[in-house]
Amino acid sequence: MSDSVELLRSMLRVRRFEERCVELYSQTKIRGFLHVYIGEEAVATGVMSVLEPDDAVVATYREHGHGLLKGMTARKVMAEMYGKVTGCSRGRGGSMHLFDKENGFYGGNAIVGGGFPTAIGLALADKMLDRDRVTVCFFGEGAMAEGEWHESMNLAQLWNLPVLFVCENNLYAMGTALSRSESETNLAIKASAYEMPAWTVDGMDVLAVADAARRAVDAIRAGGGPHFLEARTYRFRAHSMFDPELYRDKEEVLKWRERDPIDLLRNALDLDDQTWQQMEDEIAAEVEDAVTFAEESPDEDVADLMLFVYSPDSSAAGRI
Amino acid sequence: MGMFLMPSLGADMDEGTLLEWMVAPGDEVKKGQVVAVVDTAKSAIDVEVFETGVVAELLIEPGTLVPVGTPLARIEVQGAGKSAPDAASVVEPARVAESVVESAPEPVAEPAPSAPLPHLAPPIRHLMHQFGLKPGDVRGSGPDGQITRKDVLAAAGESGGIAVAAAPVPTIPAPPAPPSRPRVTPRARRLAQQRGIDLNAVQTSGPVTGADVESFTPKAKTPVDRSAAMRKATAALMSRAAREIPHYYVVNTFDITATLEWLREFNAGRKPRDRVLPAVLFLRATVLAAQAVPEMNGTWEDEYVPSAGVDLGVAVATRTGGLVTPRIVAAQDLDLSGLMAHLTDLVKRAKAGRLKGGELQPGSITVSSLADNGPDLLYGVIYPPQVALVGVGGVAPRPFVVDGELAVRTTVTVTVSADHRATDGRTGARFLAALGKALTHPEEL
Amino acid sequence: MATITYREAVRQAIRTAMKDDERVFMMGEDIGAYGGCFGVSMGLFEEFGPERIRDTPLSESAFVGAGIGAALGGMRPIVEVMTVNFSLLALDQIVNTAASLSHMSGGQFNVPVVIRMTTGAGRQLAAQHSHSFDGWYAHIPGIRVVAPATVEDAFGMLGTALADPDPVLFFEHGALYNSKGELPDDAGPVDIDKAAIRRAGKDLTLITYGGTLPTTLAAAGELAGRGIDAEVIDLRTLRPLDDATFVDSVRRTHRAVIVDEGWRSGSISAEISARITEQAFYELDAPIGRVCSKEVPTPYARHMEQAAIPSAEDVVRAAEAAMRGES
Amino acid sequence: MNDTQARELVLTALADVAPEIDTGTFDPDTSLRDGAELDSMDFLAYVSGVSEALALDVPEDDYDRLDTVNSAIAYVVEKASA
Repeated sequence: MSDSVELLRSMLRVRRFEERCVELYSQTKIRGFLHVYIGEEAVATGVMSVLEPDDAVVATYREHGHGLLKGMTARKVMAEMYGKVTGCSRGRGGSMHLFDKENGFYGGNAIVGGGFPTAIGLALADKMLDRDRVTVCFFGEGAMAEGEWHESMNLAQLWNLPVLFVCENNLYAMGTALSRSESETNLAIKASAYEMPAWTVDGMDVLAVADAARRAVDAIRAGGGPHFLEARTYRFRAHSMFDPELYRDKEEVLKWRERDPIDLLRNALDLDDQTWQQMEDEIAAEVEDAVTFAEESPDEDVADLMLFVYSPDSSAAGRI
Repeated sequence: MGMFLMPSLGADMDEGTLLEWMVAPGDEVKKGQVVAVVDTAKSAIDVEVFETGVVAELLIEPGTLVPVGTPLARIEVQGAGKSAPDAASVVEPARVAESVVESAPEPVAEPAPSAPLPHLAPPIRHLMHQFGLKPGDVRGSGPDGQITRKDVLAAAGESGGIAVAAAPVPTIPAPPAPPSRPRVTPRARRLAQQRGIDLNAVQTSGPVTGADVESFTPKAKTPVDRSAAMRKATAALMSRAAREIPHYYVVNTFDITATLEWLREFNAGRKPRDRVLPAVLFLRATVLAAQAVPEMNGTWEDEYVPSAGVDLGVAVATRTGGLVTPRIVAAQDLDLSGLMAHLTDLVKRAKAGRLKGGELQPGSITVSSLADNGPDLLYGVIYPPQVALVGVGGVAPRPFVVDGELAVRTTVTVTVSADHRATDGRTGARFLAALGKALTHPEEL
Repeated sequence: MATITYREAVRQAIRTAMKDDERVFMMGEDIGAYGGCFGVSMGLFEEFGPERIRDTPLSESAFVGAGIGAALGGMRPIVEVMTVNFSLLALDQIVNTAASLSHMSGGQFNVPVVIRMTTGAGRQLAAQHSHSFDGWYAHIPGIRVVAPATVEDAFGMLGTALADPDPVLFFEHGALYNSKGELPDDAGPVDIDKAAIRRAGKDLTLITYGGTLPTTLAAAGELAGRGIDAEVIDLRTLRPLDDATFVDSVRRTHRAVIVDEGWRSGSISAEISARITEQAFYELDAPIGRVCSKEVPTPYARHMEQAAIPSAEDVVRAAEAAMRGES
Repeated sequence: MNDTQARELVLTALADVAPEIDTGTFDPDTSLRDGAELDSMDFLAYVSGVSEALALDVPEDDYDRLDTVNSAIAYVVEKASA
């Protein structure tokens, strides 16, 4: 399968997984908050495609796609959303707190901007240990109004840390349009104030995203210091499940849907129906298998409630 | 056939009002297509269908408020496909949609609290009702979101098994401040209780501390004259009985000549310490009668509460003229010798003022006996919250009709005082008859 | 045996740790070129260089978070937050990442970071620079909180804290920096689990930690003169709390007074009092006394500040009340 | 066993059951069950005391002979020497 077809398959896999989550949420199988990545798949897919396996990723609460693309199995993600012990975080994190040590996925974070310091810390460790590794920090444009963004951008550039900041600019921070939260709405220009290379890319064109990410990651690995990538994209569904979308009008959504990243690539590749259908069937099977696995997985034993508050071998374990 | 349910659109959404249908029966619908508008606590939200097919029937009228999970419409799934909307060929999905339709119940006979829910078998709905749970509260783990018994218990379990309904929370005016207790430290209370020291006797300037109790040496052994306090306690109890309990009495005299003869032989072979007194016979007979007529053996707390065992209260006159009624817990488990030994010990400690806390708790029925050269007849006052008292008169030779002839027999008159709120004459009489039968058939005692 | 100050003890501890383990490094505001706001890191910049003694911009959330990230990345960072007052800007990183990550990730990620902070009042720094939030942080499961009060602990606890797999908050009371104490030449790491009895006594138990230990020991000395033999317990760790040590002491003395520079409401002293009542209620011959800071933003004027924070006289008064069975 | 020993035995048994009786002033010829208000429980304990002190059985028929102090003393002397 050529790289491009692989990118198409990756995006479709995320799309179908997220659609199934919306359905399961409406049937009360998934609870809590649910933020899906439908419409923005090209950004994570493009960036992840240029990473090495042990590169690190720090994401946000809209992270199912990132987790899957960084190597987490659909089973572990779905079981986590069901709150089952077989989930990637033993059912304790849920949709907003997926973690996977083996795949270097340092989690979702429900605090907007909460992930920036973790990401630059990981990069600091890489730099001090001379490790040839890149840390990618995903965030929404809303996070750029948080103090942590300014502090972290400055520190990263100041200490020349190997970190790639990827801003998924989907034009709305929950219900607040970009122009109503940022004085400078050209986010790349805003980022360049920190003397950091900052580019804008069409977040709906996975090939463009991959190309930009490739250039940034190569520069970082060569010691070129942190880079900033603004991917202009759009979420086709509400911010979360309980959002009447009063802040944007339907025409705008339809306009962006015409540039659905999956359709764009599919048409560009002029893929034959037979290959497409095979992709659909394989993905449908994988998703259903994940749902069945989650349905049949056991809950965590309540007796383990206190487990891992402290490390099991610590003398503080089990004490308050 | 797919069932289109009221979707859950948020973590805290239990129910929704169908505002508007965007489709009609017979319309074709595609997966992801908006088919209705639902009003929630936040605002109206477009709701999409997750299956491609044809609308078979709309089940809910616009404007109806229904819990999450309620079926809103039936959709004939086109070949039960679950793939991309415009796909030509169709793949058999893991679960067949048709099975859901068969399980939809006919109109439910018993009154369903809300619109009929196909996923909820009546026992499940009843169980949820018991825990005050709504469909939205429970995550169905069975096929097609079927809610199982385990799910309900788990959901209830989450709230500790006790239904925590969001009921209006009253504000209670603070009751008047209680009279301040004498200042005694927790340690002092513990030591006093362990050493059987009466805290009132420990005189100190500040609060009574553990050290005070440790260094306290009780005054000379002469028993503390507590008759005044005891008199006050009895007075309070008796006036409460008079205020609250509508007494009625049933009386009978029994010829116990044979029984006493039986007792003489029973005692003949025993050392004095092990001999059984007539008083114990009345206790035993009362126990047997209480077991035969349980309506008399319990307490009145706005309604009658029968007692599991027979906790026999025994009225004991103390040497200083007071009266105390310690109880023998589970007296039904003691035979005559057991009752005698227990009674001897109880009376001895009652007279010395060294009864244990548990013994002073109210029993389930009381016997007041003046058998030793006492008056013929005794109308006793019931000890609240009990519902009956057995009064035993003096044992003495009296004229008595035997086989139509007048004869001199040793007899005893037993009065049963009973609480008319709990029982009626007929029950009191049945109890007295059972007591009499036991009293006159010693081999049964 | 050397007599050194508490400040030097902490510095030696940092130097020893950095020499023993390449992964150990320190970052914080003005710890390098300037030598540390309170002079703790004086000389370390010249000895270890800018890579391992990293001055940071005034970005508490970023550099505390970076310390957490670096710990995740395999380092053993010491993060110096100049004072606990500024740690409020990094509270989200400490609570929502450092303390929660291990449990929330199902045990995948532990965060071996040590965060050192100066704490406490008494140096006329006024309201914004005089807070005592050691007790606050002890409310949070997932982190350890230690409060070394002696030179030996100031030196010995840091090594143990760095070896701990979980985040350790290390509170140094400002008033202790100049205090002197003996440090044996072969002094090594000490435990961070147990409280210590600093003075044996039989009439009542005085429980304290960190900066108020000297105040409490002074009060115990005064009480001895008045015929009251007070036992003094230095908690040393606020989370987890070593309640066995102070509860056993109360079982012997039947009276307790807790000395805590935090504000009384919702303080660590309230938690200690609750644990004594839960575990030794029937041993008590007096209400549990508490001597805390007055619930007021710490004022600048010296006499006003002294009136606000716990004094030896306050402790003596509380102890005598306890002997009378009053609170 | 002489009178004084028998008196000692009877009065000890009586005091054990009814400590409030002043054996010095109590009329030795009045009925214990009526005069001293010993109820049947007390009287049985008193009889048991005498019986155990004598290490002899006291059948129910002999109860009347123990009903006053003097008759009890006579009874004890008689039984002890038999």
